[in-house]
Parts: sequence; C-alpha cells; structure tokens
Amino acid sequence: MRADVAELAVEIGPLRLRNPFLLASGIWGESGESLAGAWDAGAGGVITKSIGSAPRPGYPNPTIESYSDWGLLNAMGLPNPGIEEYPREVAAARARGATVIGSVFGGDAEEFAELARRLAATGVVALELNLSCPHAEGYGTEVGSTPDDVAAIVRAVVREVRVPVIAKITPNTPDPAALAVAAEKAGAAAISAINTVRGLAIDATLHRPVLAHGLGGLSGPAIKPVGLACVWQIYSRVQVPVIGVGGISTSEDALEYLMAGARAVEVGTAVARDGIGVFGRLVSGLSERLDALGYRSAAAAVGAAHTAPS
Amino acid sequence: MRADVAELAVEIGPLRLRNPFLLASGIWGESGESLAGAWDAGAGGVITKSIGSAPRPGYPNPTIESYSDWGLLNAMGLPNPGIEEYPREVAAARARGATVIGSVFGGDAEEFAELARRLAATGVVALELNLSCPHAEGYGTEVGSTPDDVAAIVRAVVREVRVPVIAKITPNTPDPAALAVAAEKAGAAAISAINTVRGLAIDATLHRPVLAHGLGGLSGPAIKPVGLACVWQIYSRVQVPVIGVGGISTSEDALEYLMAGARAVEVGTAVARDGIGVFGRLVSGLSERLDALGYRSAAAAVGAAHTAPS
Amino acid sequence: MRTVVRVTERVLETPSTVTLRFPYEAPAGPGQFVMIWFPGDDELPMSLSYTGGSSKGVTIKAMGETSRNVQRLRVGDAVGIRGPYGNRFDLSARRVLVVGGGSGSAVLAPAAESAAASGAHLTVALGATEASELLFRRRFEDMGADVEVATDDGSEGTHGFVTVVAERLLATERFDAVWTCGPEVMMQKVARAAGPRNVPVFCSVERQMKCALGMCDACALGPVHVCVDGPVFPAERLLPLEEFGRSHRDPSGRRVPFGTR
Amino acid sequence: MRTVVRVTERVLETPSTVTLRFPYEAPAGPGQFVMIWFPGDDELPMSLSYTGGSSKGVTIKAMGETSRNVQRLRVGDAVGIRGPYGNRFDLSARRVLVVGGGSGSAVLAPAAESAAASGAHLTVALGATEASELLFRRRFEDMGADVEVATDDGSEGTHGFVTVVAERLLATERFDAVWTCGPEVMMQKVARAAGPRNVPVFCSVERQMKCALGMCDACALGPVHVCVDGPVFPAERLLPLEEFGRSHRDPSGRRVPFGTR
Ligand SMILES: Cc1cc2nc3c(=O)[nH]c(=O)nc-3n(C[C@H](O)[C@H](O)[C@H](O)COP(=O)(O)OP(=O)(O)OC[C@H]3O[C@@H](n4cnc5c(N)ncnc54)[C@H](O)[C@@H]3O)c2cc1C
Ligand SMILES: Cc1cc2nc3c(=O)[nH]c(=O)nc-3n(C[C@H](O)[C@H](O)[C@H](O)COP(=O)(O)OP(=O)(O)OC[C@H]3O[C@@H](n4cnc5c(N)ncnc54)[C@H](O)[C@@H]3O)c2cc1C
Ligand SMILES: Cc1cc2nc3c(=O)[nH]c(=O)nc-3n(C[C@H](O)[C@H](O)[C@H](O)COP(=O)(O)O)c2cc1C
Ligand SMILES: Cc1cc2nc3c(=O)[nH]c(=O)nc-3n(C[C@H](O)[C@H](O)[C@H](O)COP(=O)(O)O)c2cc1C
Ligand code: FES
Ligand code: FES
Repeated sequence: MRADVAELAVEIGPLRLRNPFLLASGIWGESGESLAGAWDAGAGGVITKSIGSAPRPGYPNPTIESYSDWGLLNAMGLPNPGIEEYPREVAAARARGATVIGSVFGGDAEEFAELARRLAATGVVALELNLSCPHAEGYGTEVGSTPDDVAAIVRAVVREVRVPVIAKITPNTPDPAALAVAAEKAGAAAISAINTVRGLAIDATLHRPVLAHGLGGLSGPAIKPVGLACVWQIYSRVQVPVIGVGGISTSEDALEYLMAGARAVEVGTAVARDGIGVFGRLVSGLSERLDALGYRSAAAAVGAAHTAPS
Repeated sequence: MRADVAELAVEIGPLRLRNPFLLASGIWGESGESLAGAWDAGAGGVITKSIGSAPRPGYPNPTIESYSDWGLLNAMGLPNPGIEEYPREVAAARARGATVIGSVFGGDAEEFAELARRLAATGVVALELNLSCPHAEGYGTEVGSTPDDVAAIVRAVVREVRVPVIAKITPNTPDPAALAVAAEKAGAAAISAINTVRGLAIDATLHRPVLAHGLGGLSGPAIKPVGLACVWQIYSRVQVPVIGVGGISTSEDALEYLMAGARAVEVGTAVARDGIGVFGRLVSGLSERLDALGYRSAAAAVGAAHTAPS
Repeated sequence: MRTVVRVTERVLETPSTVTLRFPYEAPAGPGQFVMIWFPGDDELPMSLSYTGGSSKGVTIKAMGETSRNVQRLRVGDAVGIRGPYGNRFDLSARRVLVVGGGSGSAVLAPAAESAAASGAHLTVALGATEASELLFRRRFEDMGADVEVATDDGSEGTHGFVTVVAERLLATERFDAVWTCGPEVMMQKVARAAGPRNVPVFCSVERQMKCALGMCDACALGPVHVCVDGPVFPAERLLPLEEFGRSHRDPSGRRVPFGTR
Repeated sequence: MRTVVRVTERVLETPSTVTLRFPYEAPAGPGQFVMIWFPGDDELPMSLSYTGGSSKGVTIKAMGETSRNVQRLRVGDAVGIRGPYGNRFDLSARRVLVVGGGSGSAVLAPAAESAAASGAHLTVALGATEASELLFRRRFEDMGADVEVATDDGSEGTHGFVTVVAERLLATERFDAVWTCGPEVMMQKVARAAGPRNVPVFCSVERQMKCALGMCDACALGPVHVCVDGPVFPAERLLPLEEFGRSHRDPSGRRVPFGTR
C-alpha cells in the first residue's frame, strides 16, 4: 500500500468530477449507451454530442481524413438527432450513473438559449456551448469568433439555466483569452479550449478536397501545442476554471494541460486510436505521475507552469 | 527523352520564378552565403529572414521544440542583424545570382514602410511583409491580426516601394480570407499564407514551458492542413496570386497547395528534416507528378481542386 | 491514411451487383471491410469480397444512390480506400453452415474460401429475390461447398426465405459453426434456430458508418461499435440488444425501425 | 524530442570546469554534441565528453553567465537533453596528434579514448591558462598517450601557447592526423603548421547555436552550418573561409570579430 495517492477529483465551480478526464463532445456521444460506456471505462464525466434544434444528418462522407498517428481532420457537420429526440439518450446515460454534461450549438444567442433550456431539463450537470460551429454552410467563420458574439450567447444561456455554463472556445482566433474573458464576464462558470483547428485535405491524384464538405477541423496530437497555448493564455486572464482540450492521449499530455492552467481535460481523438480503455490508462497514469512529482492532488498541479522557479 | 515535361516556372505578378519553390523566411536567411546556398540547391527564389529596424538577438534558448517527425515549435524571437547591417547579406546572395525576396517586420505601418524602402533599395525582387509578429513582447496577439491593421501596413509599404509586395497572413484568425482581401485592396501584389500556428510546449517534469519565451509557433507537417485551408479560402476571394506555406516537405504536398490555389510555395521546416537537398527533390518530384497527371505546367494545376468534376 | 487506387477488373456478378478489383497491399482477412470513396460521391463501408494478396475486391449491390452510381464504374477509374477495418471471422470451425442473403455473400465468400482451403466442410444456404440475383453461387460451388438456394419468387430452389433452408439444414446436419450475413431479421431467425442445438452463430452486421475508427458513434449498436468491435459478432452478443433486428440509426443518430426510411 | 534527465555524477575537473554525467540512451560518437537545457537558464551546445554506453557526460567550462551558473548544479538536478547532433571524428588514423586548448579537451578526450582503445598511438599537446586548468590531462595519460603541456603563465610545461608545442611535435614526429579543438586562432596555427607536411587536420569548431537542426542559420560559417555539417571539419574546408579565425556571428546574426563582444 502506498501511503500517498494523489487525489484526482477536481471541482469545476459547483461541479465535482471524480477525475479530470471528460469525454469530449462529438466522440461517442450520439447514443446514451455509448456515453454510459465511456463513463464505465473511467471517464470523470461525459459530454454529449453538440445538439441542435432539428435532426441533422451531418455532411456526406468522406467526413474524416487521418494523418499517420498525429492528427485527424473531420467535417462531420454536427450530425445529431435534434433536441426533440436526444433527451432519451441523456436519460439512458444517467440511468447508468454517468455524470453527463450537455453540449449545444446554434446559429444565434436565442437558439443557444432555447436549446440550453431544454437540454438542462434532462438533468445534465452542466452545459457546454459549442462556440465554434460555422455561421452558415460553407462559409468559413464561426459563431463564436468575436468576444461580442461569445458574450451575447453566454449571457442568453446563463439567463435560461441554473447549471454551470462552459464556453468552448475556438483556437482560430488571434486572441483566445479575449474570447474567454468575454465569456467569463457574461457569466460562464468555466472555459473549455479548444475545439478543432481549421484545416483542409486535398487529394492531388483526384484533384479535389478529400472531405465532402471541403474544410474540416484538425484534432489529435498535432493540436496539443495549440490547445496548450490557448489554455496558457486564458488561464492568466480569467478567474473561472479552464478545461483543456486538444491532442490529449497520454497522462503526460494531461499533466501538461493541468500545469498550463487546466483544471480538467477533455479527450477526443485518442478514443479512435487507443479505444475507450484510454480513460482507464489516463486515470492510473496521471495518478502515478502526480505521486512521482510529489503533488498531492491533480488540483495542486493546476497552473504550476506559470509559477516555475527560475 | 520525354516529349512533354511540365513547365515549372511560375509568375507572381511581374515576377518570374524558375520554379515554384521558395525558401521560407527565417530559414537559412541570416547570412547571404546561406541564401545563395539555397538558391544553388535549386530553390526558385529565397526569402530573407524578417529584418527589423535594429539588431535583435531574439529570445534566449531553448528556442525550438520538435515533435517526432510531424512538427516543430519555435520562438526564435525574430533575431536579425537589423536593416543597417543586412544589405551586405542580400548583396552576397545576389552576387551569386540568387532571386532574393526581402522580408521585413515592424511594430506599425510606418516602421514597415521605412524598412521596406531600405530593403527594396538592396535589389530584392519583391518584399514579403511578416504580418504575424507579436504586437509587443509576451503579449499574444499579432500586428497583422485584423483586416484594418493589414490594410494600413500594406498601404504604407506599397506607397514606398516599386517591387511587388507580398502580404504574409497569419493562420491565427477566424477568417484568413478577410485579411487577404484587405491586403489586396491595399495594393498587395500577392498573398502568402501561412505563418506559424500559435502553440506552447510544457515540460511536466520541470513544470515549465519549454521555450524560453513561452509561446511559440508551430510549423511542419502538422500545419499542412491549416495552410491548405487558408490558401483554399483566400484563393476563392482574391484575384492576386497566392503563395502557399506550411508543412510542405514533399512534391505531393506542394501539388496539393497548387491545387488549393497556390501559384508558388515556401518551404521552411522541411529544410531541418531533409537538408537543403529537399529543393532538388521537390523540383524533380513536382515535374514528374505534373507529367503523370497530364498537366503541362505548374501554373495549370493552380486551383484545380476548386473545379473538380463531381 | 487513404490510398487512391485504380480499378483493375470489373465483374458483373448479378444484374444488380458488381465486383471491383483493385491493387491494395494492406493485409486483410475475411470479415474485414474498407471505407471506399467514390470521388464526387459518397464514401461507403464495403466488406472485402477478396481479401488475400495484393489484389483486393469489393462486391457492391445497387441499393441507394451511391451504390447505384458505382455500378457504372469502369476499369481505370480511381477510388479512395482506407482500412481494412473491423474484425475477422474465426476460421477454425471444420463443418460450417454459411447462410447468405442478398449482398451478404460478399463477406461470406472469402471466409468460406479460406476455410475450404484449409479443409473445412461447407454447406451454403443462399437466398435472393430471384435466381439471377444469387450472389457467388458459382464461387461457393467451385470451393467444393454443398450449395442450397432459396428465392423469394421461387424462380430457383426453395420458394421463400433462405431461413427455411437454413432451419432444415440445422435440423438434419451437424455443424461446428454458422456464419451469416444478410438482413437482420434473417440473421435473427438463423440464430434462434441454431441456439437450441448449441451451434455458435456468427453474424456480420451493417450500420451507418462515418469514421470507421470507433469515434463518431454513427455505428453504435447498443453498447458496441460495429466498426471496431465488429462487424462480426457472436449471435449471443446481438440477440439481447433491443436494436438488433429492429432498428438502426440514420445519419443524424435518430433510431429508425428497419423497413422504413 | 527532448529528454529530461537527472545528473548522476558531478566531477570538478579544474577550478573552472565541471563534468556532469547523466543517463542518456541515444547512441553517440566522439565529436558529436547535445543541446543541454539548464531549466530557468539557457540551453547550450555541449560536446559529449563521454559518448559511450548509456551514461553520457558533458564537461563545461565557466565562461559566460549560464556556464558559470552550471558549475553549481548538483547530483539529482534535472537538465533537458536533445541530440546528439553533428558529425564525428574519423577515428581511423593510427598516429594522431591531439591539440587541445581550454575546454577543447572535452570533445578530444572521448575521440582519443576510442582511438587508443583500438590501438592508435596518441600524442597530446594540451594548453591552458595555468597548470590547474589543464583539462583531462590525467585522462589522456591513462589512455597511454604522450602528453605535453603548455601554460600561458608558465606554471607548468612550455611557457606560452600550446601551438608552440604542436609545431615542434609536427616538425619532429610523424602523424597520420591532427585533431584539434580550441580557439580558432590556435586551430588556424596548427593547421598551417601541419599543411606543408601533408598531415590532415580536423578541427572542432564552435558557433552560436539555436536550432541545432540546420535551419535557423545561427551557426552559419561561410557556406556551412556547423550544427549539421560539423562541428568537425577538415582544416582545408575552413582555412579559405573569410570568417574562420576572424569573426563569428552574435545572436542577432551580426558579424563580430573574435575577441570583442
Ligand atoms: C461493415 C459493412 C460492410 C458492408 N459491406 C457491403 C458489401 O460488401 N456490399 C454491399 O453492397 N454493401 C455493403 N454494405 C452496405 C453499404 O455500405 C451501403 O450501405 C449500401 O451500399 C447502400 O448505400 P447507398 O448510399 O447506395 O444507399 P442509401 O442511400 O444509404 O440506401 C441504402 C438502401 O437502404 C434503404 N434505406 C436507406 N435508409 C433506410 C432506412 N432508414 N431504413 C430502411 N432502409 C433504408 C434505401 O432505400 C436503399 O434501399 C456494408 C455496410 C457495412 C456497414
Ligand atoms: C558544438 C559546440 C560544442 C561545445 N562544446 C563545449 C564543451 O564541451 N564545453 C564547454 O565548456 N563549452 C562548449 N561549447 C561552448 C558553449 O556552448 C558555450 O558557448 C559556453 O559554455 C559559453 O556559454 P555562456 O552562455 O555561459 O556564455 P556567453 O554569455 O555566451 O559568453 C561566453 C564567453 O564568450 C565571451 N563572449 C561572449 N560573446 C562574445 C563575443 N561576441 N565575442 C567574443 N567573446 C564573447 C564571453 O565574454 C564569455 O567569456 C560548445 C559550443 C559548440 C557550438
Ligand atoms: C469526430 C469529431 C466530432 C466532433 N464533434 C464535436 C461536437 O459535436 N461539438 C464540439 O463541441 N466539439 C466537437 N469536436 C471537437 C472535440 O470535442 C475536441 O474539441 C477536439 O477534437 C480536440 O480534442 P482531441 O484532439 O482530443 O480530439 C469533434 C471532434 C471530432 C474529432
Ligand atoms: C525557425 C523558424 C523561423 C522563422 N522565422 C520567420 C521569420 O523571420 N519571418 C517570417 O515571416 N516567418 C518565419 N517563420 C515562418 C516560416 O517562414 C513559415 O511560414 C512557417 O514555418 C511554415 O512553413 P513550414 O511548415 O514549411 O516551416 C519561421 C519559421 C521557423 C520554423
Ligand atoms: S463509424 Fe464512427 S464509431 Fe463506428
Ligand atoms: S543552429 Fe540553427 S542552423 Fe545550426
């Protein structure tokens, strides 16, 4: 028996997570049984697919392109069964004991607010706002790309719901911290960063984009530096907790995010490469690393890289 | 003897390049002899290190972190001998016959204009504006992150010089095409995209950022999808030629950029992995691929992915 | 990790089904599938109907828009391939009953072929709407299998569902395993007939697929992801699932009963 | 690709020079260097003074701020290592004259050690400001080399520059090769003395280094990049260069004559 085992539970505002590892939105989140499966595999909480007002088939295939073991480009196109049907999936996951965080996307503040209200009613413990969905089909920019947009959406949602609201920030911006500050001022209880990085794949032999939609979002190891930079910048400008996302597949990656300022992390693409068992490995790996470095808890490591002795 | 060999020479406005492969700014560009070396190795043109008003040592080491074979993070901090000393390096490269493009960076439009004027006087065939340098030390955003900034800088430079002005666009923006459109309207003869993607590396054992500066810029294969997306978006919104940069290390990569809309490409990080011989391989590889796909010239492939038959 | 290949051979197997052969080096086994991209059109999961060596193949039945368009592909046309994905049939059984309906033979034929080559004895129950649609009948015969057929219209063999043939065979002969692929109701019936006789049944199932990497949840079937946990499952894993044989999920993730759009 | 290691051994070689040993698996050979990061301080290029096996070492002379700070590192302290980078000494010569000045012995000692182990005969001309600063004198003696010393203050051996010793040795003995590392003016003199006698001279040179990957141009010396083309060069490659022995470039890339800041 080891005398000291680091405490892995973390708090995101009023929310207590049994460990810092959340299933990222869009991964395994279409069905309640899958959400429950990720919870059973050891996730500290699971985030639903981003849910919209109406059922959406998403873009046609090809929807993904993968790059050896360092990256994945996707343009799923936010497929989801819609807010009408989705509550049964949340119920299925909750029935199995999962800590479920809802994710919603909309075209404007009003739509976000209405979706949030309805998803909150299913008993999710928090709501994450996907502030990186395209404004309109085929057009490059995103709903949450200016501080004003972000503030308007967060404000509208916070008025509607009592659960903590997490603003998920895009990396495709000159100043992610400015978006986070806007979200915090508007009442967000936490900031998550990042969503995918805008990208495109071309097949030269076929002289066309690979993804049916053309533009997509890059995820996986390649974006870890990008996510770390955003978390680093955001952490030093907001008071609310930050949740790190982007390229996390090992406990070392997660620890780097904690030290950059994340209080919890989300894991997406790693599920594709390593299977859902990745959560078990992340949990035990982080525990060992924290012990080895002498941290008594995951929380104690949060932001450590900002205060390194020189 | 093959009957048809694709023409590799391309035109960027009034500028004719013997092939589409340019040495990217910041790579081998501190000394004139190195620039000449890249030219001798087969580059279609060489871009100088970004030159500022005064000599700058750059940030202390560590200035780079590498990720297996897919990426590199750097925060060199724009080291350069300053505009006073640098002309001798351009002269040395030109004496060896190199097609030299100058690169400058500044804190505002006025500084850019003055630097451009002085560098243009050295006989560079074009000027690239590095519109991605930090506004101020340690602060995250960049000089060229809004269309207004970009327009003001380009306008000021275009007034001062007669050589074609290339605006180099940051990927850390919601809408790269908007920056490109602003540059075009202000008189840029071409757009180059992209500079590095904002990133950070943390060492968890040492609980501190790896780079002395903290934040850095990601380059190499990992950012190819990001660069392709920017070129793709820019190409469909401007008339002037686009120059693709980011993660190019094979002729296939280059061809993808051409098809996304680039008329020429810049090669940076690949020089670290593959040596300067990469230029020779890129030139011959592109020639073969164009032949195999039935293109009579590199120029004929430009934008091909925008008009794919469905 | 996508490879663009050119079709080297095209065989019209039935009036509605075409086989495309192409060079593809990645090792694969019977049961596995690829994601095949028809440029300008959809990318679809397709079982490898030829799994060995460097010339692979898929056998595609005209169903919806893409699979209909694909019938027009010609030798020399380019397609994108990624994979193979998913698991393989366990080829250790020595006496195997193969039950195929419609395009199900596409995945069953290479499995049967491998088993036959290593000495297994195969009995094949083959079903189709009509005689001309019986897929790979000749291929099964060529490997020395006993082939019995059923057609919906009675144009050949038993008049009616192939399940009738399968039930009779299960009642009269002894098998170590049943391999089946076809409509889920068919597979359900086969599994229920084999269960009491303690013959393990392996079903190859189909679901909506997008990533094929076990990530996007498009292919979720209860607790499993068909793309990585399957497509081949022991029937006892499937029978308890509420959705098996009853509903699948459309591209948006809505649950849709079989037989409706 | 950076590894954080902990110092396992610390040896004070001279009053101003310390050797740090640490576990580092990557294979390396004499002549190569690592980029060693002293957290909270600079990252510097350092030749490996111990290149074999999994316990590597560097030997650091107090020069500027970082290399002075480093003298205070203790066993158990963490440093970051990347590399090894650069080329190696050609160890095929059988009669070698080794000429080291100051910390130059750091890179020459492992080369000499390897050559001696395979039967080469070594003569070492070692120079330093004063007797106590003669680096690795004992290590050279232990490998069976003939060691001759020179000190600037005459506290031991020849009074004056080590080049005087080297010139005398070159005039009186026969060598297949000369290996040298130290101030460039020293190496220049050695090369000029050996040239007429047709003895090839290999110099290990130092330049400003940042990337160590052949990309940033910080280490450019005429047409070569010391980090990837060197650090070991045949003298005839260096002697024609305008900068060799005369100037280097400061961190901004400005050309600075040696001996000035
Ligand atoms: C692992 C795997 C392996 C496969 N292997 C093969 C194979 O070897 N050969 C082969 O031909 N196919 C195979 N398929 C099926 C194939 O991927 C396609 O689903 C099929 O070709 C139809 O695609 P489509 O886009 O042309 O048609 P779709 O437009 O998707 O329509 C397909 C058919 O299903 C009907 N349909 C569509 N939606 C519904 C619905 N909601 N409810 C009920 N019916 C609906 C349509 O009316 C049509 O008849 C496999 C699928 C999987 C998952
Ligand atoms: C490939 C390679 C291998 C090396 N191997 C070793 C080794 O094994 N052992 C070792 O001790 N060092 C080695 N060095 C040198 C080492 O990297 C450092 O340069 C040295 O330790 C001084 O670093 P510093 O930061 O402490 O000093 P700095 O602050 O860089 O100053 C170093 C010294 O040089 C002087 N100086 C600084 N700038 C100038 C200038 N412009 N002109 C003239 N003098 C100047 C300073 O006054 C000071 O005396 C190697 C360098 C290279 C490139
Ligand atoms: C296939 C896929 C689907 C995604 N869908 C969503 C989504 O619906 N909503 C959302 O906020 N983020 C979505 N994301 C982004 C992820 O939640 C995450 O922010 C991103 O992938 C970076 O993390 P990773 O590198 O661990 O994958 C999706 C990512 C992928 C790869
Ligand atoms: C070490 C290094 C230094 C760079 N310095 C500059 C610079 O001075 N000016 C500039 O515009 N871009 C600079 N860049 C960016 C490159 O020119 C290029 O835009 C970027 O690296 C992406 O291309 P790559 O993936 O081929 O490296 C630098 C990149 C690297 C890696
Ligand atoms: S197809 Fe995406 S999880 Fe199976
Ligand atoms: S140190 Fe960067 S090129 Fe040599």
